[in-house]
Amino acid sequence: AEMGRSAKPLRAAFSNAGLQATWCAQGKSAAEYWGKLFNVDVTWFDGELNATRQRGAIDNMASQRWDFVAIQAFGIGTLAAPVRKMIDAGIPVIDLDTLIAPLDQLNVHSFLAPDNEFMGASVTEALMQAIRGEGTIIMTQGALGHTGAQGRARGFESVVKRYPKVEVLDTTPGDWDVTKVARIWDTHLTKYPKISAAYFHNDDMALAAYNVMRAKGRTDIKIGGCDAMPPALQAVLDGRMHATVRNPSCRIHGGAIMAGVAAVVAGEKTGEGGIPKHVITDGPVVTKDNAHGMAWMQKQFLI
Amino acid sequence: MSTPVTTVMPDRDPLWSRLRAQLRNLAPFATLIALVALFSSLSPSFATWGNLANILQQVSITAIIAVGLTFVILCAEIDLSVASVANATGILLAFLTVQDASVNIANLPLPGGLSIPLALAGCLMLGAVTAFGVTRIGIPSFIMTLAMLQIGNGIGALLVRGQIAYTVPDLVTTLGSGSIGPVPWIVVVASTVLLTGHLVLTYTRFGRYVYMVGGNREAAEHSGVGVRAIIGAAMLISAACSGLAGMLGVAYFGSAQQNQFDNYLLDAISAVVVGGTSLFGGQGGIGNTIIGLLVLGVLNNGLDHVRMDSFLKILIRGLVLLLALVINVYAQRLRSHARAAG
Amino acid sequence: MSTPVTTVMPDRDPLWSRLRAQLRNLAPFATLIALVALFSSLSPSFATWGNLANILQQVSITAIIAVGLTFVILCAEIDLSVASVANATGILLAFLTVQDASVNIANLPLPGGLSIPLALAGCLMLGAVTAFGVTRIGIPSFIMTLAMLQIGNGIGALLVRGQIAYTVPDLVTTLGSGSIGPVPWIVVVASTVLLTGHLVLTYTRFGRYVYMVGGNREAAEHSGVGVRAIIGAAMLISAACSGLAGMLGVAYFGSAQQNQFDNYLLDAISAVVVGGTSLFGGQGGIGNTIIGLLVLGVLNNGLDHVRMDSFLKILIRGLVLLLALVINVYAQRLRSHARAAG
Amino acid sequence: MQAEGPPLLELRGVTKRFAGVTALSDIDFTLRTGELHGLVGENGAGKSTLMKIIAGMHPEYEGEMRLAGRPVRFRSPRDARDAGIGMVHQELSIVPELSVAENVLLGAQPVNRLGLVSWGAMQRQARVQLAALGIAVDPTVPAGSLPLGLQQMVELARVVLSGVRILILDEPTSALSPPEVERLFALLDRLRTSGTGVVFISHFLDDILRVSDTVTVFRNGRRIATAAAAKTGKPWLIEHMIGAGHERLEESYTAELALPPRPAAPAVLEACGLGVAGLFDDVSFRIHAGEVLGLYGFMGSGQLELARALSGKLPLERGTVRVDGTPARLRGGTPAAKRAGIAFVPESRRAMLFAPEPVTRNVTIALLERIHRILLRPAAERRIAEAQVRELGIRPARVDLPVGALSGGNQQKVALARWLAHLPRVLLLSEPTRGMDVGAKDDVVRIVRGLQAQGIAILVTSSEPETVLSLADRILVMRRGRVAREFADEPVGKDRLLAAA
Ligand SMILES: Nc1ncnc2c1ncn2[C@@H]1O[C@H](COP(=O)(O)OP(=O)(O)OP(=O)(O)O)[C@@H](O)[C@H]1O
Ligand SMILES: Nc1ncnc2c1ncn2[C@@H]1O[C@H](COP(=O)(O)OP(=O)(O)OP(=O)(O)O)[C@@H](O)[C@H]1O
Ligand SMILES: [Mg+2]
Ligand SMILES: [Mg+2]
Repeated sequence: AEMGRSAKPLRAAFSNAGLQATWCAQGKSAAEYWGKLFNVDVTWFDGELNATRQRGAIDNMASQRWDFVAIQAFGIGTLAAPVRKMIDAGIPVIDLDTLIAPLDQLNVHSFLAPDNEFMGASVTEALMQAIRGEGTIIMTQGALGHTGAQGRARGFESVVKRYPKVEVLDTTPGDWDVTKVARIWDTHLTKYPKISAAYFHNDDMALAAYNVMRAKGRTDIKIGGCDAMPPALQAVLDGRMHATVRNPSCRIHGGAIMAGVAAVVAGEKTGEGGIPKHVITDGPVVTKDNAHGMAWMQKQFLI
Repeated sequence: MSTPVTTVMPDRDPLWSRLRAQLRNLAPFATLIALVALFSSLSPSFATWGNLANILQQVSITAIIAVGLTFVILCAEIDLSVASVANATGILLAFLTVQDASVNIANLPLPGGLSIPLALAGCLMLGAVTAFGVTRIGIPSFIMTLAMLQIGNGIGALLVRGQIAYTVPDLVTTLGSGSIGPVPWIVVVASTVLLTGHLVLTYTRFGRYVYMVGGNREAAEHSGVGVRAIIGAAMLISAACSGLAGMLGVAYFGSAQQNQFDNYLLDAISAVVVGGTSLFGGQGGIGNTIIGLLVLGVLNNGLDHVRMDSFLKILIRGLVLLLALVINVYAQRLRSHARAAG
Repeated sequence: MSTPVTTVMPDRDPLWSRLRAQLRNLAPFATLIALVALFSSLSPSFATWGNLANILQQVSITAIIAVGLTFVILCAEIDLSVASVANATGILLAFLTVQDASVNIANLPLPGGLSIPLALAGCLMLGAVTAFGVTRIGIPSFIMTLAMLQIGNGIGALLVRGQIAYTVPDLVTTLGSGSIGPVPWIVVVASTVLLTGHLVLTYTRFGRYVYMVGGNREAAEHSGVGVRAIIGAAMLISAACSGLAGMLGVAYFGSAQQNQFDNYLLDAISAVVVGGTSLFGGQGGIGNTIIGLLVLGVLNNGLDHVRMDSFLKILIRGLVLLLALVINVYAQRLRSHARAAG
Repeated sequence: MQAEGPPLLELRGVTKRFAGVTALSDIDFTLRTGELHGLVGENGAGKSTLMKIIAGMHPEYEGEMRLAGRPVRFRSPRDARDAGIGMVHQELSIVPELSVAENVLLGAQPVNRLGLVSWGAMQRQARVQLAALGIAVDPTVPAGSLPLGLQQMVELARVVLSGVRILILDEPTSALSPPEVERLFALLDRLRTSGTGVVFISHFLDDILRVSDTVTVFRNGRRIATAAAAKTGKPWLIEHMIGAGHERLEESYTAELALPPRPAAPAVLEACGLGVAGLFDDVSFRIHAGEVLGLYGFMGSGQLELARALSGKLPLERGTVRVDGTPARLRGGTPAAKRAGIAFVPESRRAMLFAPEPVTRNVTIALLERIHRILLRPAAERRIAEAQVRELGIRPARVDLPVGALSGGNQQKVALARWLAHLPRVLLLSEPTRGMDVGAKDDVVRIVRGLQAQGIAILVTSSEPETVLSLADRILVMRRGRVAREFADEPVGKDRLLAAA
């Protein structure tokens, strides 16, 4: 369908898991940036990394009129009722990053999300190359209930399986909590004299663990992360991290603006002939080679 | 014995002195009115029927938890485990219900609605442990329920194992997320619980004992009131209310998962104390809790209707809470002055 | 004067009765020994020097917060805002420091170490608000600090705006994450704070006043102790300790972000009460807090060393906490029996 | 004794109002150097309030205060202490968790050159101060572990020997044993010679007359009279305290009275071999219908704990209790005791009343289940409360007033009313007249006589001989947790009781 700036100003409501998370905060900036270009006025409903608060916010969102809506759920399934109400009212709802509810249960306009399994696999693969397929590795998972974490863990395992000389030492979850990660890594470093590589389900945890490693003089561990936010790019550039993979916040949030404008202005349909029900928005693995370019693209809210 | 030289006199000015005596209750009410007026003037979408329904629905779960907590706080105890018990009960209910094939939990589905009484029994058991610890072992409720908070979280985690369960028995689904006409069932349930709590506290012997135990534990004991039984019962009521809230909450949110209810702890405590029930026991009641619930409900909801820096909202919520507390304290002081002068 | 006729006989067996009198302190100590024995037998990597350093380092931040909290709890008050104040202070410090270009915060970098005194002033200001609310307005500390918890979170959110800041002044970086020889600086700082806290509580008039205020507020008042000043000072000390912990924590974890310190509230309270300091004030001290810190530190760390279902760990931690509390209560009861019989 | 020293403290026109209640109006009061000034008055007359003003606890008042000629106005207790004024309060103020030494030096812990608390000096100093009062206790034990009487002595040691120029003692002797009182008086005598001005408040008029140089009488917040103690006497004091109607009261203060012969009534309460480790042991007695048994002993002799144990508050370790021949299972606490027909009125008002609640609720709390098993019946409650208020002459006669707003004597009556509306089989009265003025004491005597006539068994425990003597038909004396002697059907006086204790 034809795309472009909307002639009349559109009102859109956005909500993501919680602005405490850098990834979400960057998404907000991207949505607002692209919204301005496309003449969309974005109203934000913060999920506060809290299922109840986000539900309250989405209830309030659903009691108002919007041209379109984009939501990343903090707790899967918790937002289904008010989202259904908006869909029934004919508002295009774009689902970001995490399922609001299983796709067959909720008729969202489109689901824009990266493939977590792919992200987990590709970074793990990069780590395997770095240690030449031999040695020991630790995975520090996100919260076990998080679908993203579950996907990344699956990707990790699918790759590790192919390297028989690599031993997985530990997969204790860090729950996205940097204080817990620091504690777990204290123990890992004491318990395991030789760790070749470590894969973290996000960069924040990776950087927190790096701090512990540096304090204990164990900077030889190859670190892989996920998200590729600017501080992680910096870490990749100066060698603290080996690799990370871009979870393209700007692409997802900016994409939601474009999908919404197309739906409202050009009447783009959902599914066949229009926007696919499920759009995979993967980003690349980031190493020293492409980190600079990645940083530039993020500054332009492109990825 | 001496001859009766005195006669029993009625109050001199019943209306005015009654009003003054109600100051403690009026202050939160005034806060509520002020907030409603403020948000109505700031946003056209706030003062609508649809949004009123929203607010009521949003405070329903907190309300059910807060009823139990009101009993506990009136006894001059505290229950920090309410949210955790709610969470564990909701998860237990889902654990005992047949789940969709996509859900990957080694659960124990039971036929029919059998999971409902079992989940309730589960939360009552947690309540009984708390009651035992507080009244028999003599652990202060603050730390006993702190431990129970972690135990509740542990049970929830162990059952749901990081997964999300979606299905609960139909009855619970209806009560948690259905409506009768325009009125959500959950609002009906919450109102019923609030009303029952009020009736019990105001019109039953047990309710009177709750106030007396909170007002002066030693005096209650010396009057032959079974203080430990009353406190234990309050703890059980609190667990039952939390359990009910947890079950309905799972239906309301459409899912059962770990840590889902975490912020209900602060919300419920805030509702009770903002409403003017004293943390030192013996003063307040469900009426106060209702006002407190509405103050917080309006505040949370209203801030979403106002265009405002998302990061500023958290601070503003804290400041309004503080303001409500300050007003409460001053109103109470005025009231006790009024009483001393009366 | 006449010869003394009212004589309380000195204890018959001083050693044994002294031991019994120390039961309250011995119980948490026994719990600690039991935990150490348990984990040592379960994992070879637990009882190593390296891991001892880990444990000490891991409890350091909690320890600094717990020192301030010990003052507050000894006064029979509570401070629920410690973690939030720590978080806000850490964020404020980073906000006032030059950040890396990759960090996208509209901050106000100050030259040199000027941000350190300013951040400290910030947390003291929060403490002053709490102290004012509790001692002047008369809001119970439980709800006053509940409101301050939210205000602290609000300030943190407003400053860091969802970003993560990484840089703090060099001095703080060194103290938070550097080492002198094999000893991490943060352990040195925490030990200094603990020692200072102990000395202040034991050997200064102010410290003794803290015990008096907590033990019998009226008696303290009658003896000319400025009760409100003491409570206010305890609140300020708590805020200062939290602020220090927040600043070092940011250096320790290498980042400043929202909600980073949330766990420290329950951890610090648990450490103080598990150590045997009474929530009703007047009993306990830094010695108890140290034991409490080690019990929790060993528990958290030890569970990491044991290969065990992650979901079960949460429950086990809760159960061990409850067990420690039960032992505490019984030990105390035994002790008061010993006292009554002595 | 003569007190002609220069004025140490002068109060002129002091008035104090509490939100509508005038507690003191236009008080003039002078304390001279080396004078021991006795202060008496009914409950609520304003004695403590005036002393609290002097000790800096009520900074808001009208009128002026001069210390050694210079006008002063204290903003806090600290100001008053700094000016050399010390006060022992009516309510015990000990910090139970802290050591005896620290309690003796509370708020004035000795410090060394570095400004740090010196524990050694503290213990030495505490020992000296305690020895001056004739007590030798280990200064390192927690003060809360001492018997009540010793705790009171610790508090006395703190204030009396802190080197103050003006010493205020507000009913300091109510928890002391007679030898302890004697030692206190001897000490006061020494202080007086060294120039300290002492104000001594007590409801024991004999004590007042014995030790004071000057006495002042308060009534309804006014100073009624001041005179040299030598020129007054007990009748004079009572007359000025009470005003009209004092003649009847004076009669009840006979020195020796004959206990009546034992009535041939059935035993209601039978206690056999009662014991709680460390408190009392091997206590057996019976109380018959319509009989008042007095249980006398010094503070800490175990009689108060015995009453608590009978009420179910303190678990009994040994022995059996029967009410009307049926064993009472006291393990279930106070509710079980209540079911067995035992009612208890403890010694402290704070421990029996719900201060912010109206009189009605305070009266009916113990009989709600008789009105209705589950529901409340406010109208019935009100009727019951009104009947009691009328019966006992509680003033003001309003059942909706918070009980905390009543004067002390009336509060005590409300506490009694609770059990009168629902007569138990056994009534345990612990220190029923402690801290009460002569008029209120007389009311209690008459209420107890009325109950006796209705055939219930009454146990009165007290450490005041007067209380037991004025109420009991038969007296048991306890010493160190055991029954030392029984007085029945024979003449008995204060001195014989004391000798037995
Ligand atoms: N803080 C207060 N607030 C209100 N009223 C008070 C307060 N303190 C005392 N009063 C009132 O002042 C009056 C005088 O009380 P005060 O304690 O001085 O009496 P008292 O002579 O010491 O009596 P007692 O012999 O019972 O100790 C009483 O009516 C009392 O209720
Ligand atoms: N704190 C208070 N608030 C309100 N009213 C009070 C307060 N204290 C005392 N009163 C009232 O002041 C009046 C005088 O009290 P006061 O203590 O002088 O009584 P009283 O005649 O001495 O009684 P009693 O002999 O029983 O002690 C009483 O009506 C009492 O109810
Ligand atoms: Mg009187
Ligand atoms: Mg008095």
